[in-house]
Amino acid sequence: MTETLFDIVDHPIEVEPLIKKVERREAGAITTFIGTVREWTKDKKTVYLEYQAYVPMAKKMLATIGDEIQSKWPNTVVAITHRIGRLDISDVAVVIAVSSPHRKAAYEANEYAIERIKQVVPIWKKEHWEDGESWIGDQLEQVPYPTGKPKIEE
Amino acid sequence: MTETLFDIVDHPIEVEPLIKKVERREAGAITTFIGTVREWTKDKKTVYLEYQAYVPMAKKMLATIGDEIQSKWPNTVVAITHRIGRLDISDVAVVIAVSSPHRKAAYEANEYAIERIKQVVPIWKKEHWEDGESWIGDQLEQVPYPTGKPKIEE
Amino acid sequence: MIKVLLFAHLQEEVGKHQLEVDDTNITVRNLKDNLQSDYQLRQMDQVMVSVNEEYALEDDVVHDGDVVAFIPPVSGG
Amino acid sequence: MIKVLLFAHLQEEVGKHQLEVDDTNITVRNLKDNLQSDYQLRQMDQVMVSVNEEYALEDDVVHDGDVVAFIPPVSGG
Repeated sequence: MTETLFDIVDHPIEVEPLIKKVERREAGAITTFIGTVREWTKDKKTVYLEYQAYVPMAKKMLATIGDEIQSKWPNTVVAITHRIGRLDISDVAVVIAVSSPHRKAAYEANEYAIERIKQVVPIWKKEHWEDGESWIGDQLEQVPYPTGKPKIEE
Repeated sequence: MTETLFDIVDHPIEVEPLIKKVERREAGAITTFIGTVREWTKDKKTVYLEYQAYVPMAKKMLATIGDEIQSKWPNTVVAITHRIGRLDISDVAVVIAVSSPHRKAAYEANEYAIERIKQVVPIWKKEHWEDGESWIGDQLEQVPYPTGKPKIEE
Repeated sequence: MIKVLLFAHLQEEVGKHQLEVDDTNITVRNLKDNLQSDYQLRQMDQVMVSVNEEYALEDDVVHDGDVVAFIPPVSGG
Repeated sequence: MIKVLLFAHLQEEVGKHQLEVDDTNITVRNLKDNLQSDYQLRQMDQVMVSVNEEYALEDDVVHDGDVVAFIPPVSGG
């Protein structure tokens, strides 16, 4: 494969190239998810975000999510690119593209991908508000991993 | 509104302009659905497709679907463009873009839109195979409308 | 006069994409029946009808100047 | 020697993004405990550990030359 389906980049992400990566004659449906920087979270106003990643492991984990999807939804193709560094409001943080012969799998696999990214991919977000800043750990609000590591499907 | 959110066109559809139509500072998630012409349906090989629409009514019905989505998933923005005319394999027939503060609504509203398009929007597809051609009526395989018209939510 | 629009296989079976009908104050049902018998069309049960770009019921009455469309099962997307 | 990578708030609390540890054949749990006491870190229960870019268990043993990363709850997407 000359192009990588799973990438971490430090520049703006374009959606069309990801669509191209998953396009094929068997596909009848392509779904994309575009995660953008939202200005307001409840009553807190975000000024900008900073994303950090453990890049080589993050790429591996994205590919692992791709493998999980392949086994759950056969005959799908997935591409994911996540951006790191400073992002302003409305900037694109992540794009997920899934192609499939039929639409149901394209929706389901896409949603699965974003849920898994938020669980297992070593990427961190620092929120910068007008009156402060903080690293965000989504999982602090969730069930801790009983085994000390997230469940990775083989 | 200077740009139209619901359109029927007879030229190739680009995805990025639809994303731009729904982008906004409140959005944290944008989903797109891209319906492409699939080569194989079961064991039948499609050579090309021809789409026909009752254009003014089709635009109205797309806008009606937009209204339905607004009432089911408040604070979403939806844009839909459907192409008509001759389409070859892998050509894009329809693009649906939905933005929302949170991802769940963006996925759900998007899937709702394509299901509704297949039920109520006056657009028809003629399949051209190597050995013949036929207008396709998806709904022939579905439950007929007991009231003689599809259910339109007010 | 009522303008009648035809699409997809109906257009091909009738050989026209548009008809003009002199009847007025006719129900959707009767208009459909007339079209079916005039052109010996296959079963029309699944064909919906719109009047002035809105889906109509079988009992709705069509008036002079209305635009009626016969809408076979749709297959967009 | 073990190379230890730090991210997010851990990087800021420790003041470095990378450490070198002389211990070898040490469990992930012990490595975590040492880091916590050496740098007086807040609770580490939620912090995961990877060894050579794979998530590791608390009882896994880290060897000379391994690359360990302390992974606070992730928040990508």
